[in-house]
Amino acid sequence: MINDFPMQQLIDQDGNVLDHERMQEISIEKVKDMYYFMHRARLLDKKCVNLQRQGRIGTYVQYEGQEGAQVGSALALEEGDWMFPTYRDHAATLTYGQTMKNLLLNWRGRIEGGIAPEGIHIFPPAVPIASQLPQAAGAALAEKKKGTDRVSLVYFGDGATSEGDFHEGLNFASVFQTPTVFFNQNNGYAISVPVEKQMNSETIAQKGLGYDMNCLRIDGNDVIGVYCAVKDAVHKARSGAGPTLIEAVTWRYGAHTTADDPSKYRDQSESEVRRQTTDPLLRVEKYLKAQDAWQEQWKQEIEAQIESEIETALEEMESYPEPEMNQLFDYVFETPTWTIQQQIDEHLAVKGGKTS
Amino acid sequence: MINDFPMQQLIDQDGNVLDHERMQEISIEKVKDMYYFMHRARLLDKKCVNLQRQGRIGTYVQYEGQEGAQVGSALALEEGDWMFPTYRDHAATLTYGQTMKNLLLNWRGRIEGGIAPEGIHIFPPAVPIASQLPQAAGAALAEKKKGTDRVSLVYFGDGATSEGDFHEGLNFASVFQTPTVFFNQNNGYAISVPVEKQMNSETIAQKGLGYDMNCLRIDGNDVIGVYCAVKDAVHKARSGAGPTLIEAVTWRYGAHTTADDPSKYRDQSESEVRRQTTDPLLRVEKYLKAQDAWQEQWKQEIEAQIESEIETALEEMESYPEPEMNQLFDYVFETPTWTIQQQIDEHLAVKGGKTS
Amino acid sequence: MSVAVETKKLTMIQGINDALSTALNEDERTLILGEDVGVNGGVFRATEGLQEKYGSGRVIDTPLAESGIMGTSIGLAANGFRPIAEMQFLGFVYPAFNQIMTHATRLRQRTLGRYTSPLVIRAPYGAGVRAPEIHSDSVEALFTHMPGIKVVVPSNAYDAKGLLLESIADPDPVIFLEPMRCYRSSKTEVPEEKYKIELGKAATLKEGEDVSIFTWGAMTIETMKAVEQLEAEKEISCEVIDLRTLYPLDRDAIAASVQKTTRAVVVQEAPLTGGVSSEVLSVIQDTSFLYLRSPVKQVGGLDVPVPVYSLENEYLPSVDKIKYAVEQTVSF
Amino acid sequence: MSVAVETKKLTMIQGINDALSTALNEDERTLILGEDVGVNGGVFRATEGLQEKYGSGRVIDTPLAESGIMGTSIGLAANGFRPIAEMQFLGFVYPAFNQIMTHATRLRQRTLGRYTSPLVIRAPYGAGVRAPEIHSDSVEALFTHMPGIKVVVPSNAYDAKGLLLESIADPDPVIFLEPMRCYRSSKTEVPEEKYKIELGKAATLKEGEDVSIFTWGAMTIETMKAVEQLEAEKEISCEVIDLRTLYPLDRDAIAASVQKTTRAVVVQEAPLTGGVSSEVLSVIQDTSFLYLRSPVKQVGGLDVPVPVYSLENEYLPSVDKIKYAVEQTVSF
Ligand SMILES: Cc1ncc(C[n+]2csc(CCOP(=O)(O)OP(=O)(O)O)c2C)c(N)n1
Ligand SMILES: Cc1ncc(C[n+]2csc(CCOP(=O)(O)OP(=O)(O)O)c2C)c(N)n1
Ligand SMILES: [Mg+2]
Ligand SMILES: [Mg+2]
Repeated sequence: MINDFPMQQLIDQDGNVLDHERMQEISIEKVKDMYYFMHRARLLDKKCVNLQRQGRIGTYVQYEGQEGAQVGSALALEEGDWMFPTYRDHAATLTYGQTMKNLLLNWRGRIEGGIAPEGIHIFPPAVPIASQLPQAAGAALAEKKKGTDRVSLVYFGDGATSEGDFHEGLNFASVFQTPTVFFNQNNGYAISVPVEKQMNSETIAQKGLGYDMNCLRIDGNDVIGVYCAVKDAVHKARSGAGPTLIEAVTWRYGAHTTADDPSKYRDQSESEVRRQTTDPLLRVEKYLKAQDAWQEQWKQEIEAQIESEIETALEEMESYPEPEMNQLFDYVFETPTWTIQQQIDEHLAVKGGKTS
Repeated sequence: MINDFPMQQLIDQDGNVLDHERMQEISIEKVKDMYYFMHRARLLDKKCVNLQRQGRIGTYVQYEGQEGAQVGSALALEEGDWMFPTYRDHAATLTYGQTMKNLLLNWRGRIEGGIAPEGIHIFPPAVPIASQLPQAAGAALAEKKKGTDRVSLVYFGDGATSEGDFHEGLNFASVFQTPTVFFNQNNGYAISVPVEKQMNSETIAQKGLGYDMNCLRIDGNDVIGVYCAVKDAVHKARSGAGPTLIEAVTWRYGAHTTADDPSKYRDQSESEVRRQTTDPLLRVEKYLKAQDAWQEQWKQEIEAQIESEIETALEEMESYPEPEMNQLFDYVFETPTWTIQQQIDEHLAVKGGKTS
Repeated sequence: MSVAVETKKLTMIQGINDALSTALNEDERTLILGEDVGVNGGVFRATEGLQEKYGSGRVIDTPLAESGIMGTSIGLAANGFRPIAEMQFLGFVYPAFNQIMTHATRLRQRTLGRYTSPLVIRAPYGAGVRAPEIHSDSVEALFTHMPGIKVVVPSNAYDAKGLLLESIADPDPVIFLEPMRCYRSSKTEVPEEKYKIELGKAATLKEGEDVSIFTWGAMTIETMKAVEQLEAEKEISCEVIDLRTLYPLDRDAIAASVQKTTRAVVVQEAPLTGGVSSEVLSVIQDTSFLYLRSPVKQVGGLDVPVPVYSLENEYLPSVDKIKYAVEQTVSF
Repeated sequence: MSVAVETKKLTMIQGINDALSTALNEDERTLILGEDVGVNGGVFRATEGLQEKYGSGRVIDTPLAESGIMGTSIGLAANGFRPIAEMQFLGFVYPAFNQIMTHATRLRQRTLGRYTSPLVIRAPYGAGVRAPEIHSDSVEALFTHMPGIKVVVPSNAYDAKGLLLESIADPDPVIFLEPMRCYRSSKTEVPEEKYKIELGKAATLKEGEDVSIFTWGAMTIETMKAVEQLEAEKEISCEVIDLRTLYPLDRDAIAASVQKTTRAVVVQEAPLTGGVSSEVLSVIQDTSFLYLRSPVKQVGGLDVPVPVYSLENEYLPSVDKIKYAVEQTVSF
């Protein structure tokens, strides 16, 4: 089966172009954009790990290593499309328009952290694994019913493929031919469980066969390849050719979250090797160098710019006003029920020191 | 995809042998046994439909048309194996050792109806669709852990393939390589919903590909073919080669249940045509005739015997004592909690007319 | 001034069908999704004729997967539609529990109002119609304890139409539970035109002096029978209140009635422990402690799985049990 | 006669690990199934070292699918094993709801005892540890209303070990809820040897005269703090009872305490409406109506989805709220 689903690449890990024809579509500027977004995401990620260590944010979920998959796919969306991320997909949401400030607030346990700027359709990151898949089918079905050509793109991990909602989401999308791209990041692990224990199949892509769904397997660390594959899937979706399942093979370098100790279940030296070999940023750097389009100075410029962006966001986050109590009450229902109103009153009575 | 999963037959609908080699294994006696079990199940089914009309049993679930699939598969099991049926699989459970009396009691809303004779492992028929699949994986895993070569065989319909539990059951079985046969009866409909609206795929068998599981598609009305296919799958399971998914293509002639009106959603004349063409009993009759092994007298003999068996069972059912109240209370926990004990007391106080 | 309102006598299932048709007709965003809701018109005929009238794009037969139905409905609701998702029986809502509990009910809060899930979950429920196993669960309490969803239970056609139209108009999730025993047990006059009944308001089925009986759904039938006998045989004057909405409860109506009669009985069909009846007791305790002359008696189903149908009458609260409880309460 | 019992000071999570190891060691039929329970030893280290000791055939890393875990466990339990299924957090039990509600809890009744499901569901639960969304739900009430399963909540290492061993030995399903805040909040002396604590028995944390406070799990921490202050500042003598088992409740202990103190407060972490606290009220009403001098006050979480962590302290019942409720009750 694995032979039916070879890991497609446009650019190999040494930066060589494997599909010259397709690369015609991709300007150097576009590639530099991709690099920029990946670098931006990575610097933010590194910063967050530090912030967590310093106790300035809570438990944090790293994505370092997965920037190729997330940025490449996010860039294939257009305005008005819908994104359904998980807790690990901040490189994707950041690229699609979520603000750094909000991402940081997310790790401070703030509701604002899950809300994108007005007009950008990003669902709050799904925590119950795979639950976002049928929702993405529903949001796309809505677009189809409205007669637009907007699509939804939904992220999920290798572990998520085991949940019933993975299956139900794919089935609904295929039955209703919704314009949905199911974008799987196979990073090899669901917390400590390697993909070999998660499933008996060698690929995730082949799971699309059960639904007669377009399905393919790509190198998730080849940002250009990811971009093109998702672009194709999005195009299919827009033009009414239904959903696609994409398995993007990738790797997280770090722990599952800052609360996790990966040395319990794997040899972290593999991550070190991968940093030198399959890294998505390194690959673009090599490609650009091969094209004579790499300027160290440019890199330093964008780095400086990103770092100042991060600093600004950090300041905004740290000076952000404390949450208002009413966030708890005012958004359960459009109008609070008496039960809630009574609880507010009592809450305030106690807070106000009025104890009888 | 459908070409990868041709509908396998041993005997075609005219009774011609398509696989002579395989048929060597199958004695005429064995075929007559199959006919006997199918006929027995069918006569009981017809009787039940009448009993329901007469109000002597409650809502009833027909299986007429599916006897080939159910009997062929049930006969492939051996003592000590586990069967996980649905509400529609009474031809299978009857064949595997459930009593007619209990089946009738089942339709009188009696708990006894879901319990097989001591020593025969049949789970009570599953009503929540697909919920029995992970359980069948679990029971088989238990056998594997005990080091026996016993297997589990689980029944489910085409509609059931849409549930998350279908997916989770297959995934667990494939990951743990449990000795389980997933036996799907694709009868074309889930109540009113045709299989074309249930899924986007042309076959159910192909859904096994996502788990790298043995999978095949067979003519469910070819009882000999079903028997051989399930026998093979059971053999694989016993010898440690893991689970198999079998799609048996069949048809229910009647309504979904006696509470259903199929003319709402399909042209019932199709069932009439099928009775003359693809019927599982007719096919065996034709085969036996072609082998010069059909005796009308034999048929009449078994019919008489079955009818008297049904009459006896019916009498047993109708003279069966009314349910004891304690069935409600005594089997929630091994020892009733005080909450239940208090409710028993109050219940008896009220019943006893002691109103204060 | 009097306005002539056209009415027709409808069973509850007809009232529901009428409400659904009204909603589909009036607002293009209304959709119906579920198993067998289309061509078949639903296993109880709740959606009969609706697909024919409004098309298969709006009355949608889905695959057999409750989590898929709910998840898809949430996506549709967040993106501009007003889905009405049918669970074929309430006993089959469990596979959808995760979608309801972690998404439908939380989307407004998780996005401070950016996205909402204005959807209705409809489900036939309860025992007493000799249905197969698992078809007869009454688990309304699972939802009254779930923040972010309202729980509505009509007991007759008039209420069903008005409450369902209000539920569909509600900007937040509502679970609308339809007691199967009430589907065809009686007919009531139902206005042909559109009307709504506010959620959270109980209805007084009968006024009385000695004891308040709070109930809802199919138990209104048993309760009214018991009351008739109690009044005739024992001269106990009973007030009967159909709560209609279980979250939020009608606190004021409960308090007013108990404070008038000074005694209360709650009748629910669900297993006694942890049911909505305990919550009614809470409201009484909170609002009317000093008025109570005797402990509030709860009559409920047994703390056992709802059995197959040969035993369901033993399981269900009987007229006798209700009478027994009322007598105990009055003579305490 | 006195017997020297070897004890060690353990955190609750260590007590749980000890109980699991004891059970695996003692009975070959005991299995552990769950996400990350094997190599990783569980995200809270509850199963630390167990796979190494008992092998990957008995401490089993499963695919990420709660319904699959439960369904497989039911099949294993019916066929001779004693599975202990871990839900990584209680907020992720919802996908398994159908298997628990329609199968695990009903198998004995559906087969009149032929098949049973002697299994334990373990799950960390509750807010207050700054966990991500959905990780902090406390939905014990969903299970106390579910016939056929016992609900156990320890608050310290000693209870955890004894109750867990009893739960594993129980011939029926038990859901064993582990308040995350108690995992490492204190250490208690725990006998090294095996012992069991009967289910359905509450523990008196502190005797008192003026008011009984019933609580469980992490709320024992808040309650004890409140009580300390109340006794010091207001001279209110409080009796504190840790219910430990929520189904079945310890009716006798509840009644005895209320009848002694004549007043009661119930403190729960879950959203107030429809919680277990209303059920405690029911028991009090039923057993002790004439003893009560004031209405039973319930202190609970708000009727809102458990929020992300920046708001969780506002959500959770605070020491001040408990004090307020006790004072109101005493001064009624
Ligand atoms: C329904 C559910 N069960 C369990 C969890 C706990 N959990 C959080 S992340 C995770 C692993 C997810 O693995 P994968 O899908 O591969 O995504 P990744 O974390 O690798 O991005 C688990 C088990 C959860 N969030 N939701
Ligand atoms: C979880 C669940 N949802 C809905 C139902 C109601 N229901 C009973 S049978 C049925 C159709 C099943 O179709 P299929 O799986 O094809 O089996 P068949 O009845 O054709 O044998 C439905 C929807 C149910 N029993 N369980
Ligand atoms: Mg992963
Ligand atoms: Mg079918």
